[in-house]
Amino acid sequence: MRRAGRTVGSVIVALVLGSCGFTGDLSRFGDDVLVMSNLAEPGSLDPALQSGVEEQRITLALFEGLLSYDPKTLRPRPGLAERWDVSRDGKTWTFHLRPSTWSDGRSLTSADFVYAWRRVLDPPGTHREGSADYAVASPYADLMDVIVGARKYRRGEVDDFAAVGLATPDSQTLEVHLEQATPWFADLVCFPTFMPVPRHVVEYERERWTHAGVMISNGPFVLDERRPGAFLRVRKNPRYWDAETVRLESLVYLSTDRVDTALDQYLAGESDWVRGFNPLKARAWRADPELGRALHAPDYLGTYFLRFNVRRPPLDDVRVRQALTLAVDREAITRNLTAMGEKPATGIMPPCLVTDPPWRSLRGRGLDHDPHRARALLAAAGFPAGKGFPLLTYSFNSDVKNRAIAEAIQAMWKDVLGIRVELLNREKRVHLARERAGDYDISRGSWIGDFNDPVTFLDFMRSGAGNNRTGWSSRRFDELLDAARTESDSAQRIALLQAAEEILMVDEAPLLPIFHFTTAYVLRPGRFAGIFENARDLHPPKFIRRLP
Amino acid sequence: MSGAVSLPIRKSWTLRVSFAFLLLVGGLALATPYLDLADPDAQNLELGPTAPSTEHWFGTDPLGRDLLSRTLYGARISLLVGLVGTAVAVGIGVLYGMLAGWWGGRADLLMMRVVDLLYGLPYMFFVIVLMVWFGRSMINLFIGLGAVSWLTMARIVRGQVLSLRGRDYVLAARATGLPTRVILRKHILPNIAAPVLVYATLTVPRVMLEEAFLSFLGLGVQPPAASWGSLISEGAVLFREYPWLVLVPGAILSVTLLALNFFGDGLRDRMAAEDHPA
Amino acid sequence: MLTRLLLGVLTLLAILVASFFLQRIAPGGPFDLERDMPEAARQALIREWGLDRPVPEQLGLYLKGLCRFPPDLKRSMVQPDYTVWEIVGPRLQVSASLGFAALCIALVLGIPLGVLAAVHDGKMADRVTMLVALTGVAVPAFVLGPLLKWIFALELGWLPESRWVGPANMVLPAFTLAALPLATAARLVRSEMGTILRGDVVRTARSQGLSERRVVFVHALPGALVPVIPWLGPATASLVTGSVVVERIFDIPGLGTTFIDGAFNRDYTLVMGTVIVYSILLILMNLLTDGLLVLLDPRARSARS
Amino acid sequence: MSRAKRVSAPVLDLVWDDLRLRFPGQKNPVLDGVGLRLEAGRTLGLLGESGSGKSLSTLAALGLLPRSAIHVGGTIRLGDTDLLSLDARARRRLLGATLGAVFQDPSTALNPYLTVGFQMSEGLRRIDGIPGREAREICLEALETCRIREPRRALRSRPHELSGGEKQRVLIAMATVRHPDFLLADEPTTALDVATRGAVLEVLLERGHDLGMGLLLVSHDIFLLGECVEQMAVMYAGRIVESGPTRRLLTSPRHPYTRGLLAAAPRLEGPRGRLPEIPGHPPAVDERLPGCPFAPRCSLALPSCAQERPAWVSLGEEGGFACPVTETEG
Repeated sequence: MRRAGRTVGSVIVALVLGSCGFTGDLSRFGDDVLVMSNLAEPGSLDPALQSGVEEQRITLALFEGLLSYDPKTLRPRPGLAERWDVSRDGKTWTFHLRPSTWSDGRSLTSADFVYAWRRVLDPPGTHREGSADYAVASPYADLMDVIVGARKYRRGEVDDFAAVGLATPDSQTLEVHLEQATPWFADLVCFPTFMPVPRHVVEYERERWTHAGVMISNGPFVLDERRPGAFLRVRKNPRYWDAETVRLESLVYLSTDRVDTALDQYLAGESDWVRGFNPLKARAWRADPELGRALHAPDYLGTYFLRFNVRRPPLDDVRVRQALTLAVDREAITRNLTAMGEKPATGIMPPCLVTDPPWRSLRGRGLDHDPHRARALLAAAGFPAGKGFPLLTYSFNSDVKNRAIAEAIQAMWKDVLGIRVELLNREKRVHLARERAGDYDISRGSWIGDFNDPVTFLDFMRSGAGNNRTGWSSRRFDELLDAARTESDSAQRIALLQAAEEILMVDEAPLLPIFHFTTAYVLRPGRFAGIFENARDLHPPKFIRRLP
Repeated sequence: MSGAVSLPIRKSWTLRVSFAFLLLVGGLALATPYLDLADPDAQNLELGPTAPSTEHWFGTDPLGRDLLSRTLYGARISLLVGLVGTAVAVGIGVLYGMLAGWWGGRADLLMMRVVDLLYGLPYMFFVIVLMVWFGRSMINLFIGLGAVSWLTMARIVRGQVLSLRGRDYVLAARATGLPTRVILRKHILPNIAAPVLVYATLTVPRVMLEEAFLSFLGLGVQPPAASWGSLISEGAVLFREYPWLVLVPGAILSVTLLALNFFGDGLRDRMAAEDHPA
Repeated sequence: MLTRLLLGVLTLLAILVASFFLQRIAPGGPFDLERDMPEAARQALIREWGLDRPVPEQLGLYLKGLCRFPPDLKRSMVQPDYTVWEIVGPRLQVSASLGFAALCIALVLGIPLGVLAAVHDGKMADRVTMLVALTGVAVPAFVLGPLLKWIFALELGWLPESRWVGPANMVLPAFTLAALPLATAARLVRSEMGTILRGDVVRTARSQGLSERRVVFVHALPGALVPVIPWLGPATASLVTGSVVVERIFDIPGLGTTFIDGAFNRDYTLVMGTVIVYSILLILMNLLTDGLLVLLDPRARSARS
Repeated sequence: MSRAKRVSAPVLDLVWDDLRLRFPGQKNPVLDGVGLRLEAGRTLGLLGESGSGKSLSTLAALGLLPRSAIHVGGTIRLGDTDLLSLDARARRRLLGATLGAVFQDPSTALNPYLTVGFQMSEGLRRIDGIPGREAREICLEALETCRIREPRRALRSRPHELSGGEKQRVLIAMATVRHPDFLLADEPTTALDVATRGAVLEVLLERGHDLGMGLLLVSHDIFLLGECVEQMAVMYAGRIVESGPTRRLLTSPRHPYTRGLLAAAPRLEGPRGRLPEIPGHPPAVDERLPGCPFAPRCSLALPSCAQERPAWVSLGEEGGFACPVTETEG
């Protein structure tokens, strides 16, 4: 009787606990597990739909493209393509696939790539003969614009996919025709947007195809479990072509989106790797030897800047923009405020960008901190000592760092130029929508390189480009970029691009560069190998192993 | 919620102590601009965060700003939000409650049913939505917080009016044909002033708490201005590293809320005692 | 009861319409990104979601979807891998269990605290008890939460720091969340209990020679609980709001953060889904407490019959 | 079983001796020397206006005074036991078993959340340890003797399902279900409809008589008491001003206050018309004079009345009174 009662009791307890929605213990794959605070809930696991780094981190585990990143240098190395040829004019790339399979055993062919790329390019909402069963609105579809005919096709100006420069001579070969020689194309095909998707699952399961238990992928890991808002877990894919290189049994991505909570989780031993840091804590962490060793901050391929809305006076006056730029002591900001080893910026190009020949920084010859010149320029523009300068607003999206920087710059402008600006703390989507609509005076922005080439840091400021948002345009700037596009000599090309940067960041100054990013992260020292500091914060999980 | 319950405070010393404390806080808040304090927004990036010391009594934040000065200036904003938010709540609540009580009957039934229903809604969500979608201006803050705090006030006023309506002098005033507006203003309003005032003192801490709550979600006042709530929420994430950043303003906010609650409850108990002498 | 139900449905509808219009008036949309997506894709998404149509028409379509069985809450706009229900469902489980645990703590501790205070009316025990209870009113959750976490998780290491792995993860957040309703419950019970203990019912019971414990718990307590019941509805509402803070501090995959993040991300469908779930929950809770009151309070029952 | 034991025990009188009580914040005592004797098996009426202290005197015997009340002096004795010095436990043992009580307002005295049966049988079950079924029978019997119609239904019902008169009869049954030696009834009919008062009073007296209880009936109505009780005591401003056999008090009252009450009360027989009222009203506790508290309203008062506390004039079997003026009359 008593035993029966106890049984009933434990059943009830089990039922109650079962309905609480607990996630359960995450590490059920032994010791070779890496728990990472990913700091965001992934939007979609569909490679075509990705737009954020947190998704890319997961995609690098689940999928592999034609080429893949070297964990140290991030140079493209063979992925699904065991080798590739580039034609002499640099316009035709031929990828030779190795035999490989999806995680369900079905073999993966060049047709899978054509399907995946077509899915990215198909204008969403239209259904064309022979097109993918359902089209997606890929936020990075424009990366494919380098392929012949891709831009016209995705904009719906051409209906025939045959016009797009893709060919599959056989099931193991993919031929890509580019508009121009594009040296960074090898880099591009490592990007999620270019990764293959399993047509047999995608078309059958449609939007559900990324759910755990349904999803089929081709990377070193496969999706094991997914709890929105809590975590995502992948486990080793035994069918991966290079499975023996893969050492981790499983990877857990915690969705914890508040960096401070994630840091607490690290301190409590609940996570080993936090993909971010709160710079306000830097002093305290650095003061602690153990924590200081865990804190990394390599340079990152990105720049933090302010946009000036040049449609609005007095910001239409280049002298005002230059004065505002010159007045900001960017060293003080990076030294004391961001404090994670960021480099103060004079140009848009981050110093960690590798070019051949090396990029000549604008530092020392651009609009560096210079209060005297700033005051002189402002006076020349008709506002001596800031007199008569209208009250401008400085909008930024709510974030501790943005806020601290805004407050610092506000104070600097007041001290140096005697002008007042009003801070407008807006929630992210509002901030972005207003910025897009040109409804701002001064607005915080940033640009992260899509690939390792200077073009990515200049193209977005072309006249009328969607990400320009300042209303600024310069024929000369556009022409220089166009010239660089067709220039095949590397040194010449870099010279043209440097001239463009000078126009953008010195002569015209529609952007006020503050600093070049670093990516701060916290990694438990001495526990993992195969994680290297690099400029894009990309760490292919394939090469990570746990130290004994 | 706190409106319906009472505290064990019948001795008036708690009333006096809390009143003195509130007076002190209010006085300091008013006098802040005239005190010889560090500029609350003046950054000292080299200095960074320092623990409380003789130079900075409350310490400094990661931007090297003096926390004492920021706390005092924060008091101005927190109290302002609390008072104006309460004023909005009182305005809506008194009007609504008075009309419901005066009209009585079906209108009253309907209006009170509406209040009942609104009671059960996660009202703060609407404030959040308001602040997220329409910008976090002070005006929105006042309106939002006031709009969610009027329900209990309306109930109390309605009850009072309902009982006053039958009093002789009100009946007499009605008999002389005075317009409703005048009766409400001259005869009803002065008589409900006391309970309204008491409940208002209990609303202030709630509004302040709600503002702090919004600040925690990043929806409070605009930088560089800081309320206690935003100071606490900034400090809360730095708890391990720089504990004074949350402990100091947290303690001050808590004690002030406690004092306001004590004060309001004390007032109510005293009033109840006057209503029903033992 | 039927009119109450009808009123509940009407309220739900009003909330739906209001939230729908509010979020469409608000600036910013789900497809505004830091790095613009191609204009063609953007336009296509806007068309696909019908965001280019007049708002009333959008509302009509949405309501039509709701009338289906099972109701169609649509797909999340920002997390397109999932339907709204697939996101909200598991999170509702988490939030509901957390809220329920907090409510239990609030009642299980708050009621005895209130009783204790009332029994020792005016004495030290009363004051101490009520001061403890009052901290719940005066110490906001976002101060209490980190404090508890710091003490019990990081310093003492007794409890997990955050996340929602198992029952142990429930303890700190539930107590943090319970602080405010606990204080309120204690104050409600104390006040009502005080009145009852001075009243006739207790005098009769005492004149029977019953033990003080029996007088307090059998004769006084049921009456003292009466004001607690109608408070349960608003209390649930406050738990719901309070849980946003607690979910953030303890990194719990609950409904509150879903709502806030949804609002921030302009995930229209997700916000609507969350609003619907919350509203239904609260309306049900209010109906339930009404029913409970009628069931428990013989006076209310006789007033009705 | 236990009841049988108690019946055989010697029954003692309940005596209030010079009981004085004070409340904090008041300088004068609210009870200022109350002396009463409730003899076993007899009936005593306690007469007084509201605020005179008659309820407090009753509650003091039951140990149910407000917590703030301060015992200044005097005793309430049951035999040799001083009830006021008993600890809570010992006093509780007396309640219900030796002392029963019925209060004024039956509408609030019963617990609305519990069934009548539960409340009635609680003492039997919890204290006397009588099994539920048997306790129920005892309750049924008590309800029957208290003339409750359908006693079985009454046991099952909750208080709000009963009428006011029924409630008070239930309370009488409840107070006497454990056959106490004394029943203290504080204005048991005041809150009832005039129509039911008589019946309830009848039940009360009958029940008291049947069980051989000493009955203290507290009332402000001199004629009601006059019809029911053997002995009567008149209270004014915290003091007993006159006591004695009912007949004596009604026919030859000695204290001017008693006389005033008699004159002011409406009679069924006799001439209708405006009744002579006692002018003024009873003083608040702190307005009481050091001498006779009735002096300001007394037509016979001498200047010294206000200052000197009147001595108790004993009339032996005929009771006594406290008035120096009328002392000389007889």
